[in-house]
Amino acid sequence: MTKFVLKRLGVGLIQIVSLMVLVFFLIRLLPADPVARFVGLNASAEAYAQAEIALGLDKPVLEQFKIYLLGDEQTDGLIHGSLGNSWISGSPVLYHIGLTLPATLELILLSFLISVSLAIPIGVAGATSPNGAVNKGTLIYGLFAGSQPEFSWGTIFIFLFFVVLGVAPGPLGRISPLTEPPDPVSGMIVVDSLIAGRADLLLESLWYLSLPVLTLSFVLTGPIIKMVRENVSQSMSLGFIQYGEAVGLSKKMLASDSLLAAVAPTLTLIGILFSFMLGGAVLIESMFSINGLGQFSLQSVLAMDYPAIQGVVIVISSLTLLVYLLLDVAQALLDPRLRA
Amino acid sequence: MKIIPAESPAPPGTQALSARAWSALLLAFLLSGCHAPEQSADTDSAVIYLVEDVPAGLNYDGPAASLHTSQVGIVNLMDPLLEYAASPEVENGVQTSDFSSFEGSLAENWVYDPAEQSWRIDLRKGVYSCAGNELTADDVLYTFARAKSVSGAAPVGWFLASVASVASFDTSVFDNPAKRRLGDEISKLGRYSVKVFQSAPNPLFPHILTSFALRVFDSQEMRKHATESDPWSHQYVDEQTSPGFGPYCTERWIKGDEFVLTANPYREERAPSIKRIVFKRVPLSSNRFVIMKMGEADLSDRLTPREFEALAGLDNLKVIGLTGNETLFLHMNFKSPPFDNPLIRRAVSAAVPYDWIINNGYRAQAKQWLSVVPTRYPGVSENFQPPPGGLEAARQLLSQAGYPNGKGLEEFQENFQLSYVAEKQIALGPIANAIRAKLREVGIPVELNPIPLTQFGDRTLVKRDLPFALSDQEKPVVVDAGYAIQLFFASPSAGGVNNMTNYHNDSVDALWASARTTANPSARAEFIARALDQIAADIAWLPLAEFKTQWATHTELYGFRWYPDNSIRFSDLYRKEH
Amino acid sequence: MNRAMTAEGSSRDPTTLTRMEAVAIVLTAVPILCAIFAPVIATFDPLAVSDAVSQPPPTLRELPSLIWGVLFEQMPAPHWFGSDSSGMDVFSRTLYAARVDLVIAFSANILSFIVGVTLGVVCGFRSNLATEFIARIADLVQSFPVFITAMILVALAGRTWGNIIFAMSLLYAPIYLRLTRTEALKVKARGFIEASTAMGNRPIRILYLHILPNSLGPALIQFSVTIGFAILLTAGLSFVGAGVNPPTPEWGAMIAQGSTQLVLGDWWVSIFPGIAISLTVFGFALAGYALERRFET
Amino acid sequence: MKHNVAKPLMIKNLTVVNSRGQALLSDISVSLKSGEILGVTGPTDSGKSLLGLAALGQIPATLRMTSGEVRVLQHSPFEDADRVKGKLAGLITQSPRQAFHPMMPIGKQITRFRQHHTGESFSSCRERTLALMDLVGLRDPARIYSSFVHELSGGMAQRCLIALALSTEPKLLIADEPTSGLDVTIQANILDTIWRMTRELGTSMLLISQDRGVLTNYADNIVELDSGRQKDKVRVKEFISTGDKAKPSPATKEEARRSDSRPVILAVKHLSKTYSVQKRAYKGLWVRSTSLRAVDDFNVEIHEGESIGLVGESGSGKSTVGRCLMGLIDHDDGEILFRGTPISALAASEQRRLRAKIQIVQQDPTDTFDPRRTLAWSLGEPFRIHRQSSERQVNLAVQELVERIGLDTSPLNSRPAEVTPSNLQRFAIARALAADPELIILDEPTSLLSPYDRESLLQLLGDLQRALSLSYLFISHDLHSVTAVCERVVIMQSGRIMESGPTGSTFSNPVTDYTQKLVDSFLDENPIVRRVEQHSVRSGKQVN
Repeated sequence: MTKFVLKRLGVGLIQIVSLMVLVFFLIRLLPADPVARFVGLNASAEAYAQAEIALGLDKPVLEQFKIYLLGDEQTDGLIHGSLGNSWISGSPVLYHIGLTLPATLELILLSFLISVSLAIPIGVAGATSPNGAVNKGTLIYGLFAGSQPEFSWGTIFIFLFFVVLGVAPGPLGRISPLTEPPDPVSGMIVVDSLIAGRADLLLESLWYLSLPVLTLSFVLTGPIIKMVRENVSQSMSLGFIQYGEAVGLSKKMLASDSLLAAVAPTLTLIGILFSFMLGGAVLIESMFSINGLGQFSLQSVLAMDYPAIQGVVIVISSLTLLVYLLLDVAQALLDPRLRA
Repeated sequence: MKIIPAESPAPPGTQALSARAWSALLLAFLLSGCHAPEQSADTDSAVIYLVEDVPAGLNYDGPAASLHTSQVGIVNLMDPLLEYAASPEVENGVQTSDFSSFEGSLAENWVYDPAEQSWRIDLRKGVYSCAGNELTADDVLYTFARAKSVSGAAPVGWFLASVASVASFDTSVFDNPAKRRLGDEISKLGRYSVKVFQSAPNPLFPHILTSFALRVFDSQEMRKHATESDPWSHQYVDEQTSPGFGPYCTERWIKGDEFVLTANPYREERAPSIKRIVFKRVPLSSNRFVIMKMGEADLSDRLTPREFEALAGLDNLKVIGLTGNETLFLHMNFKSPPFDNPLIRRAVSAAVPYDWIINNGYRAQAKQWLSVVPTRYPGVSENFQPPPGGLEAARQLLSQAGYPNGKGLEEFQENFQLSYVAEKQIALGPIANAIRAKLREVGIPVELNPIPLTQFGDRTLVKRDLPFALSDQEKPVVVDAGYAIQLFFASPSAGGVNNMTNYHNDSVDALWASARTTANPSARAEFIARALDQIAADIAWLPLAEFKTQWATHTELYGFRWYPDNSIRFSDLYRKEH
Repeated sequence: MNRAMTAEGSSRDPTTLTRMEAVAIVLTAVPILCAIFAPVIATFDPLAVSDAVSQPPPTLRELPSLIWGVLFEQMPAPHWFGSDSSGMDVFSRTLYAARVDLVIAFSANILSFIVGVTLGVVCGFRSNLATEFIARIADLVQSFPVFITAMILVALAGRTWGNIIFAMSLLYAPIYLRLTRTEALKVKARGFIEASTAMGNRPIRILYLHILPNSLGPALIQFSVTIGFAILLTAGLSFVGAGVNPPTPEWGAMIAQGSTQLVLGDWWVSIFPGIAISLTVFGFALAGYALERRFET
Repeated sequence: MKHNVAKPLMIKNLTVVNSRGQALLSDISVSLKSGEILGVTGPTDSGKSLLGLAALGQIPATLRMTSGEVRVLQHSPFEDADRVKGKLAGLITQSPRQAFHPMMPIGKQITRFRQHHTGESFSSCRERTLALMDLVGLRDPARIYSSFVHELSGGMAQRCLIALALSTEPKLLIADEPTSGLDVTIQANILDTIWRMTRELGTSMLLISQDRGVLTNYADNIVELDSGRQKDKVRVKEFISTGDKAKPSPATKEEARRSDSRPVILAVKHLSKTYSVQKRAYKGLWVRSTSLRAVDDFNVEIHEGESIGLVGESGSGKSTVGRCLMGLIDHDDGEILFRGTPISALAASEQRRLRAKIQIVQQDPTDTFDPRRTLAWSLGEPFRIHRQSSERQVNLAVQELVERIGLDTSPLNSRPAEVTPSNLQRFAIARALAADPELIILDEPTSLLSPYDRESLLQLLGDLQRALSLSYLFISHDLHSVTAVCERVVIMQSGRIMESGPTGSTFSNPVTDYTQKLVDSFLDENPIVRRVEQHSVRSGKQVN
């Protein structure tokens, strides 16, 4: 088993390194002039040249790449784990990502937890229940929710629950901008308020996260239900289930056997969904003004902040690859055929 | 109370028991959270200020200097040498300034010696920084030396000094590093007085001292944070705070989230009435509107006209503001045909729907702008009048220019891309749509092209290649028509700086040159007035509207005063119960 | 388990449509028709500014008399879905927006389908260094976060239709490539390919005569589903301000513009395009699913 | 008196209908005495498997049982299913690998099965399972207990399934094509095991198979089904006598002697081929390859008009040889000469023209035609490639070819899916002839056909050989087909030639003991002495 994991780690590493190279050159291929960032009352030609030096863009591309990877006297490169400094704020990209990533993770993990715990039972019920209505209903919902734009439902929810009914908070972010957030340990307000033992903050952060999580979960439950329903119904028609039925195995045994067989494809879906959710986060964060990684990547892109853009793509893709790795290992644990 | 129980996992027998204990603990914990969050002790005097963004940097020579959201931090942390004198007039709840006379802020008195072309400045005594260091001449010298070192990413200090013709603050600093050290142009006369020499009799010197840049640093504190690779502590000012001799100090600053100022403990006289200000970053104006409507914040700005309108109606809120120097204009680049043809420029100015912009774009919270410099500035008259007759006049002008009904203008399709700042889509979007619709009606093939703020700034101020733009970005910080002319209309050869429309008119250059060199104020005013008339006639800019600089605030807050950088000095404010 | 044990497929003759297929056809046909006949149906020029700024749509009570008036008494049509902050008619813009979104989605998909399928078939048929490299690059591109990558490509390269289409086809081509490659590998192992080679057929002829037609199945099913995703992406990009330029009528941009006035009570500018995009994308997802069922049996 | 002794299985006028109302089984009445083995046979869609399922009360959901009654020892498998299914009646299916859960160790599944039905403790069930594994001839039960089904060979998996089915000592065992997926040598051994175990346990059995040899050698009585209708139950002896007449005329046997005088079409000298089997680990990036010597020093000479049989079990390399001769795979060393000239020396286009001279007929008829094209189009391919004639000429040529071979032309413009497997195989032969070849390599053409279709196909091959003086290389593991078609036979085992010679003498007195074992495990369809009657049946120790 460890040999499988080591090999899989090697593959993941190669992918991340090639990713870093691809990102660096992809951005520089695009026809955009980032030096424009330095604008001020006196942005004369000399100041423009000065800014170019400060950004290091006067050097040839290949040398920029060397600095990007290995760093030079002042700045350290990727090897030292630094993603360079953001051109807008001047502080390291990692600092910004550290500030914004927890917010996105908090939103995603919470929505993921809720949608998985809701969707799996519904999906299994959809596949196993005898009456057609439940079966058809879960299929239709799975298809419908799986293909919905988060931003249109987000606005509908804000209007309905906040403006009209007033049962939900306004789209003000993870917590009311006026309350003192708990001192950041994990960066996630829900977790930090637990650590800090502040029940009022915990309640408030959950209260403010209700609408964004509802929107993301609504969109997530769709594909999960559809996938679970398909896998379970497929695995119920597998040979060993039908044989088990013919030789009188109990309903409970058959159900657990088919679920075990249906787990593997469900795990792969979770991997795919993860990168799908990161994209969705950009939209939800901009709607509910959550200062997450999605918002930071949007600002960096609009402000043509190359180091920040590179940093964001590398962090997100590595996270995605990490999730794929964990899921592959989990699958191999479950299914001996993969351990060959 | 600690949430995670300290004892080791209970043996199986008591498993059931600990489960119940757990749930009881959790319940108690949640209930304790339900009481209303107690107010923090000193909110009675603390002001909660909702802003578009908290300062991205506090270094007026740094990358974020041009952002309005950073300037508000700088002006409250650092006091200038001089300030404009307050004028008794209060317009719609906001006090204005008498821009022709000054009052001392850090300076006690200041004397101009025309023979030497020098300014002797005596500093106020007993003024202490947040670090407890007393203000001395060394701090002023340090401030000018730092500006001259042009070591920052955007050397604004150097620029303003060069505009005010401070001796040897010229472009040579860029070509020759040796020129970057402070010479004898600023000399220390005594512990509390300095003398600054000018290379020409330039009246702008006192004006630039009031701006957000060239504010005096606490040199001792700055030197503590200097490093071998960053002698002028740019990193420290970009990241931590900007030590000066202002009324407030930085209590906490988390970029992109929160910025808290508290009153400077070492400041006895002129101590501010508001002790603590909490800047809260709420990027979307609709969210700021929601929080103000719920009454959970005291002050907010930069809302859309409809949001101000809606807030004005609420009982514990008031909307105050006046038309300061925020203007909207159409910029047509002389170097991008067909805008070099005056007939086209006049056709465009005839077709633009001014009334729609004022009534629907700004919901009457603005007035038509009939000059090329904010009319509030001294010596500025309403000398611009769009050709009467609206669309019909525009069509005639177009056919006179040889493009009946716009036929033949397709060739310039690329130049008819109307650009504007994408981040201001909510406010400028409708106006751009209206202009596009009306111009297309007469045959001018306009398309919209929102671009990010950075790209907009670069193409207007650096490359100057933006053919057609709708801009509300240009607010001349120095309240002087001459400064505005140098900034926007003088051609580069005549010392012009931005001139984004590549406007070139020899008579304007000549008038500006003589205005700059004359020592006689009335002659200077005469030259400037004639220059403004010529600029308006050439439609260097097509002025559209002067919109109000407004704030939505709690009814108990008073003392608001307008400054050219549109930032609030919280030391002006005070609370008054009803 | 031999054949009799597995449940016999629900055999129905292929011509009758199931209810699901009928709904799918309606939900996809309506937006396509709106896109084509927008000029005829629309009551206003989608880009015309008017003084009726932020007008709410007629209330339910007024509706019947209004319809009667418009149909029979030549009354000028009101803003059926209200008007936005520039005074532009939301109903007409929602119709014209269908044209924008569908054109971008279809062209991006057709481009990525062609590139993805050809590369997929070639990679499936030949397995040398080059094809292995292409397959690895496709895997890598797929590990990119789709939305953020599209945002970067479009925002930096310029927000023209062409760039949006190019960015999306770059992101969707690997999906088609992988699907077709696995299918081509399966077909290559089939008996009739070996028989055809034994007959002395040139490899290229086998490729386009036998392998290509038989590997198109999964890519065709995916086509409809990816159209839905493409519409979501286009609208998403415009929603965050990285998509089509205003004032082009586009669902995402309209929702974004409307959402800023939501708290002021103007709901109509966002809700109507929101409903339009939800139903359209659901229609394409349903069509994809129905196609898959039809292909299977 | 007889009726009160409970019958293990009693089915009375059973009718099962599909969703479109067609009767898959109509009015079937069958009964088993205790200890009896009833054979059920018939063509593929005759409904015999469905009968097995009905006995277990496991009618698929989409079908409906409109009439009839099923009793296993007086209990209906529908009403009190938990008493019958798995306890009174066991099941063995054709593909054992699909009957076991892929993610659970085999032993655990058997133990769990027995524990569920008997309620005994896990450990005692575990003991019983290990004992059973040994009984069914598995050599190292402990290792197999904790291994997974994909790690076992077909034969071992089937033995495990037998252990599972019999672990609850059922009174009735349904065996549905228990060995049709296995190799010949293992097939006989597994059937012996099943036969022996059921005798010891006194279990009666419903043995379902298409292979007449299996039934004639093991069943007491045999009933035939044809598209849902039942022919009367017949004792096995009568069944054998009726079978004799259908034997193919041994006409081709005499000319074996003068084969050497005819010119040599194809000579193969010291042919050998090594496969590097790549074990593709995760996502194809990590590759570990082990080499396997598929063909080792193979020599043969094929004369004009001669038909040679290439016999061996699966994995013996016989189909690799076929593919090397066709030029589909390039061989490592050795030479292939077509009428004296070595093929590899020719230019590519020349090689392709020559390739038309050697054609192939594949094993699976449903897989040998492009599913999207009509048969007429596929048959026209050789004409299009080699004679570049217009489409009209191609159609004419196809029409003429099919008529010349005497095939029914009506299925020509329908797709392969709409044509029966036996017809498809005939058109595959027609396609091979379209290139007007001199040698046809037949790779197990009959193994997937039903016995009835197999006989008529062999008949057709014989007629064509005589009419067109074709030479055949007939690759097969079915001795019956080989004896019917081939004059000479070459026996292969794991890549090497064990023995070769005239068909008759090689099979009647084989030289090597491998050939002897091959002949022994061949279940003759009309045996003189039935296998079960040879009491010398050795205990079924597992062979590989």
